[in-house]
Amino acid sequence: MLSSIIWTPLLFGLIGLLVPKRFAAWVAAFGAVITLGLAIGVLAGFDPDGGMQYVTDVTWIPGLGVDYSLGIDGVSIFLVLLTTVAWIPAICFSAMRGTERPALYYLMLLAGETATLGAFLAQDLLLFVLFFDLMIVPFYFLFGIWGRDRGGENDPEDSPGNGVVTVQSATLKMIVFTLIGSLLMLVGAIAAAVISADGGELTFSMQTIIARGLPDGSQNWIFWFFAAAFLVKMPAFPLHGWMPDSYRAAPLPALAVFSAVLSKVGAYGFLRVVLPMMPDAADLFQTTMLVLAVASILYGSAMAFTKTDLRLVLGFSSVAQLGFITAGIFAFDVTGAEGAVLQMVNHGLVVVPAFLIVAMIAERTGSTELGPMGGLAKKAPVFAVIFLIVSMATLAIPASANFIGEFYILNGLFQVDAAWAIVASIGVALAAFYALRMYQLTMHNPLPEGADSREISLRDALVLIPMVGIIVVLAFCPQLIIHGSEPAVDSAVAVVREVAR
Amino acid sequence: MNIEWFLVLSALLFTVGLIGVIVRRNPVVILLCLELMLSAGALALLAFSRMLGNQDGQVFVLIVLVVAACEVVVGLGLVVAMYRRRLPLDVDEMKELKG
Amino acid sequence: MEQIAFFCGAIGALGGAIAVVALKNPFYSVLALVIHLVFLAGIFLLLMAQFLAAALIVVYAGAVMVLYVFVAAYVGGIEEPRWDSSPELKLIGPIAAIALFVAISIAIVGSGLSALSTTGPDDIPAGFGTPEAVGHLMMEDFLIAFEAASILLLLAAVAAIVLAGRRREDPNKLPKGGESS
Amino acid sequence: MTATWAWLVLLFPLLGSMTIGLTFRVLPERTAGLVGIAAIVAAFVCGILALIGLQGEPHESRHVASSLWEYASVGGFTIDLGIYVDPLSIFMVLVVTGVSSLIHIYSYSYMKSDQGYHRFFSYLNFFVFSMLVLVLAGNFIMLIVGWALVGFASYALISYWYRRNTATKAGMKAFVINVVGDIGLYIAAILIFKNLGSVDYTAVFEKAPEVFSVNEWEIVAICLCLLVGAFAKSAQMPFHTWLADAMEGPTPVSSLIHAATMVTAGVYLIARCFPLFELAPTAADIAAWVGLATLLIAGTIAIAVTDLKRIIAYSTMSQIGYMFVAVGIGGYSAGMFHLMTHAFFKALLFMAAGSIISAMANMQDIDKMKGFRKAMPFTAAMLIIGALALSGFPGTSGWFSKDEIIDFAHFRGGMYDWMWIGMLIGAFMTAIYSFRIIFRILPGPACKEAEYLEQHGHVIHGEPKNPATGQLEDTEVGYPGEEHHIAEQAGGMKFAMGVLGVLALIGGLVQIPGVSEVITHFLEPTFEDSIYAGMHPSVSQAWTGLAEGALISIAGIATAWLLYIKRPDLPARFRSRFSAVYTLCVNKWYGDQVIDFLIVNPVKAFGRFCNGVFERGVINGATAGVAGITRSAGAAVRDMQSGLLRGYAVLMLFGILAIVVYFLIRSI
Repeated sequence: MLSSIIWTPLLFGLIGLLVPKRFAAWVAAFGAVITLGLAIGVLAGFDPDGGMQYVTDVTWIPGLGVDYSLGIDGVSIFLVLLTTVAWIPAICFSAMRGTERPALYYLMLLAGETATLGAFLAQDLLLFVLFFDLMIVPFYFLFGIWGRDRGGENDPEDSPGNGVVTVQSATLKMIVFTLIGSLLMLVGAIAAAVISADGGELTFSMQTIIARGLPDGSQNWIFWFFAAAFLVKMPAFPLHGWMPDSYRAAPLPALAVFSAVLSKVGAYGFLRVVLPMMPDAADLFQTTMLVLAVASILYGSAMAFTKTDLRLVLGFSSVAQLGFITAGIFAFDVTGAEGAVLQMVNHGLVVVPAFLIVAMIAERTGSTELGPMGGLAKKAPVFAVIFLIVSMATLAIPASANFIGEFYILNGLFQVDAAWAIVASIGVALAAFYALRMYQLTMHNPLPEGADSREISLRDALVLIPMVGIIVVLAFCPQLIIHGSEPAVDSAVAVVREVAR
Repeated sequence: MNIEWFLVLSALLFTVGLIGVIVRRNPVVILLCLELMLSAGALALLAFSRMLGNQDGQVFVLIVLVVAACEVVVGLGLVVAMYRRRLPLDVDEMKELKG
Repeated sequence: MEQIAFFCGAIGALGGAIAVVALKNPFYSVLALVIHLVFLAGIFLLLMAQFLAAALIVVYAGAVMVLYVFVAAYVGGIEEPRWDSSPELKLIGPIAAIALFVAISIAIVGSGLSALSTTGPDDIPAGFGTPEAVGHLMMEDFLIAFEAASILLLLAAVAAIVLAGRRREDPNKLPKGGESS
Repeated sequence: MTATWAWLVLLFPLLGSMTIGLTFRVLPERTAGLVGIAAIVAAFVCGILALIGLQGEPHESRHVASSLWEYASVGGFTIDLGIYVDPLSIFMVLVVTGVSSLIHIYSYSYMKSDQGYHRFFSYLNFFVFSMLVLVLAGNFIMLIVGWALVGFASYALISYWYRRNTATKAGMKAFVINVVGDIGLYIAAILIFKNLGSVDYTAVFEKAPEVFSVNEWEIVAICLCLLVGAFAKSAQMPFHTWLADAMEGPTPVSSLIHAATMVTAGVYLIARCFPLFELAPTAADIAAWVGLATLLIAGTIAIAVTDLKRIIAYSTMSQIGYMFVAVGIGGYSAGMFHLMTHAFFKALLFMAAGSIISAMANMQDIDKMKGFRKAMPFTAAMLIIGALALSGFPGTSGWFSKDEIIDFAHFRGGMYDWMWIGMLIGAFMTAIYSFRIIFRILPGPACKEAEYLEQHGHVIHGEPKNPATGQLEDTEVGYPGEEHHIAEQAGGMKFAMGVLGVLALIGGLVQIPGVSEVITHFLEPTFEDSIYAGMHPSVSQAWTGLAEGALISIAGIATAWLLYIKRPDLPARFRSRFSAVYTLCVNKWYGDQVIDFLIVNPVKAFGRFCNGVFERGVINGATAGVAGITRSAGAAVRDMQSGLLRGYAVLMLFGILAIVVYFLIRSI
């Protein structure tokens, strides 16, 4: 069952190579919908208190103790759902506009989905590392082939102060950063397996490694090897150096899923691998991680309200939000961690429509620069309202599920020390400022010359409205997610709490 | 007769061939020097074979000869092809493989 | 007696080798290699490898060298150009090669291989190195290697034909280097 | 049953907002307005039904908690989607829905020619819904939800004319300051949960006295955090700067949000959380002192500025200050009473001001207004009633309510006597600035707009200008354009003003000391556990207080008459004599500048530092460093890949040499 979820997207991507070009997009969309259907099927049979479910365990490389081992629990199921949901609008959005070399484009998108789902479902450490690394490959091509050079004198769509970014340099930075992180993580994974085996039978099964435990001293360095990979992927301050260039150069639909889902794999990794496997180290480095998280919140927010490119505003707001998520996880409090999980899903759900809206705004004003924008709301009230809802969810206005997530995170932080919560809550106020600024500078204020304020088309609305609908439904009932994930989150955090005590 | 002498001779021949490969630029001569190095290797193999009283080494040498023959055939084919295309017969001029 | 034979063979083989490297004209180099091979075959005999000595003479000095001669004659005795793209190699290469020789020699003569410094067993079985014995080995123990070698030869032959074979001349398809010389 | 009615109170405005919002393409404009009005009136009716239900209960069980479903629950931190109905919340519901109904009716006419009619009513209904969530919330999280939604709705309404840069800026300011207040509530809720294990009102108020001793630092911290929220929402110092800017919104918005409902939320919060504040008297005192400071400072500003709506806005701040003092010192029913009467007369004042502003073609400067008495007799009458009530003229509603607060402070005695004196000074100023409006606008020779109205029967055509900057407006998004011919002819406006006028006049009669203490009795079940429950001045003391208030009020009105009618040269002379004080007041005590200096500029500087220095220098430097190392390593390797065959041979040779040497060394 889980295997079919993982491989269905890739399968449809390959089918897309065979059919005529004009159908490739719809084959891809169909594949994404089927995947979502499968994920919902899993959800239907899911028992929140059942621990790891739908377990698949096939020996893969017997000599190394590597298994093709999959499983789903309360944390991963919602991230899987997020993934399968997020890909549909991205694909549909691209399908309605057409791309160059469509078959390859959708193959890459769907391969990205396969790898991401694999990372969420893998229960074998090496398999996890493998999928984690594989994720970046299709996005490297997506950014590299369908991305665009930005800045410079020949680019009227960019303000001169932003500097020049070529696709090559952007993707190179991304790859170098991610690969350094990934390689460290690979080393960490091998070390974890070897050290935990302690001369016995080598295995990469996460559960076995957790059960065997790692000695204190080893935990400390293995922790950082994993943390490096996850923090780069998020990206967290100060390892976000690759992010601005990539975000500026990337094609927006691909960027939407990249920012919405791939960043969550890092946070998920903390919850799935780092906390249970290295509880002592996690406890030891709690303060360090919280400092990084809070720095991400403040720095990301500050950058988000300074930047004038919508892509970067959203990019840095993600840095801040991921800071919240990290902080929630490293509060080692069940409310904090649950808030983090809720926030992962919420943030993903918000970012996808946000980036697609940015793409639509760019179609109307010709760029993603905030400077020459404004006044779009007049002829596009529906569009404005959709954007308003998304912006409000981004800034986690109370009554949105994002608020519950953020609130629980703050509560978790407060249990560590009030100071953390108070400093982190500055980020809430800053979020109000940058999210509203983003909305206002695009939709309100006078309409500039040459901008084409027109209502969202019906097809685009059909892409966005389901996403907005999910946001609204979750706003009324965040308990849907909390109920399903609480036991799993609790068990992940309990390990560390046990150690801390 | 001590086996060391054969081995030292083999090393000497190998060195001479190696120097030839590095110093000369005519592909034909380089191929010749490669032959030298191979024969030096063959000599060493035979010496060990003799020392251990085991004929396996001789079979190895035979295979080495076959491989050398193949290499000669392909190498000379290349030389002829270069000549046909009026390329200079100088390995330094063949730098298309540059990184 | 054996020593005298060895030294004669060694001096001949070494002289041939040096001549191969030193002679400017490739044609002469080929001839020098033939001389080298003949002396080498003699040394092979000393090591009780009669079959291989014969094969060396017949296949190598006979067949392969003829190929060399033909090619050398075909392409002509070209003098190497004066201009050297990396003269430093002329210095570094030999020095490094000699260093390698010294290292290997130390390994052979010094303590590294002292356990091996022996003349070998005296009770060599009769027929050591004869075609019969080698043939048996090849057909029994090393059959796969033998077949692989034969396939390799076949491939090499095909490759040589493809490489050197005359094809339709298409001046436009000449690589750039062809025009630049 | 009470709970069901209360839920319906919430449901109708939400439904109204959704209906208008979703059907804006098909619904005719007037119908949208009617739907909006109907929704609020229905909510008001449900509120009354809930009230009847509640009054049917015995005295001690007049509180109902009801929950729809579990909103979120993690690790024992359970949040219900719940409401809490008791006399206090029903009181607020009635004030909010009642005044809102009238404002909706007013807007129905006032916004007639506006392009965004649907949007306006959708927002307005949503605002009322949010406010009702706030007052009906059954736990602190729902309170935060309502709190923040009110902030959001306020933002939407302030920047309703969104092509005005000033309006969008003002909206942003209001929203961000409100969010800061929200954060105060977040922290408070977290602290409450940490100490009491629940965020439900009932549980919290029951447990708080057991857990906390009086003035324990944690309960003080909780109350201070609550106060941050209250100050931000109620525009008290130092969070007051957004309120005046919020006048960028259409006048009904100013009337609804910035007079009758939203800004009173802070008062309601303190009254609602009185069990906590009574455990933390320090915090309650801080609330009262801040209220006092605000009421004095806002009074001085209101005397100095000339923008009609801003004068009323500052008077709102000042009156909210009174309420803060009231609930801070334990006079809950007095505070709530003043909240109600203030809602009446302040909404009335804003409506009358809106009427005049539309007659002035959107000019708001009172220096340019004159002689509207004849041109707009009805509006003039309403304005006078509002001003009388505001200044506490004997017999009006404001007289009873304000003086009850002032009197209560005097009754508490001790340091509260200082508050008493301060509030008396404030009352004097209130009378001056209220009648400053009247005396500047109504009497005298008519200005050209008033004259035009008098002669032609409809208001003058004006260029649509931004009153703040004087720039021409982009009328496309609904800035009231040339056809904006309302003023006092419109029936809806007249009706709303008339009702409010009556209420402002006679609303005080429900609470005459010794005669009809309706409010006190009605709210008794809520506040019966209060330590101040039995404390109130005797009837004679109360009447003494009322007499003092009447004197002060009349003195203030007389002073205003002296300054603006009898000796109109006096204000200018005062201005030049005390130019420093005048500059301070007219610049609003430099509140904006101080906040800019202390908070906004440092944050912006931080942003610039991050963007300009840190990101560019450190992050990009490090990134470039990583890329540079990679690239130079690549370049080094590339140089080896010379394509030179013999070079490769030498490299191989070195490799072999290295291996041989390695083994040689190892063998030694």
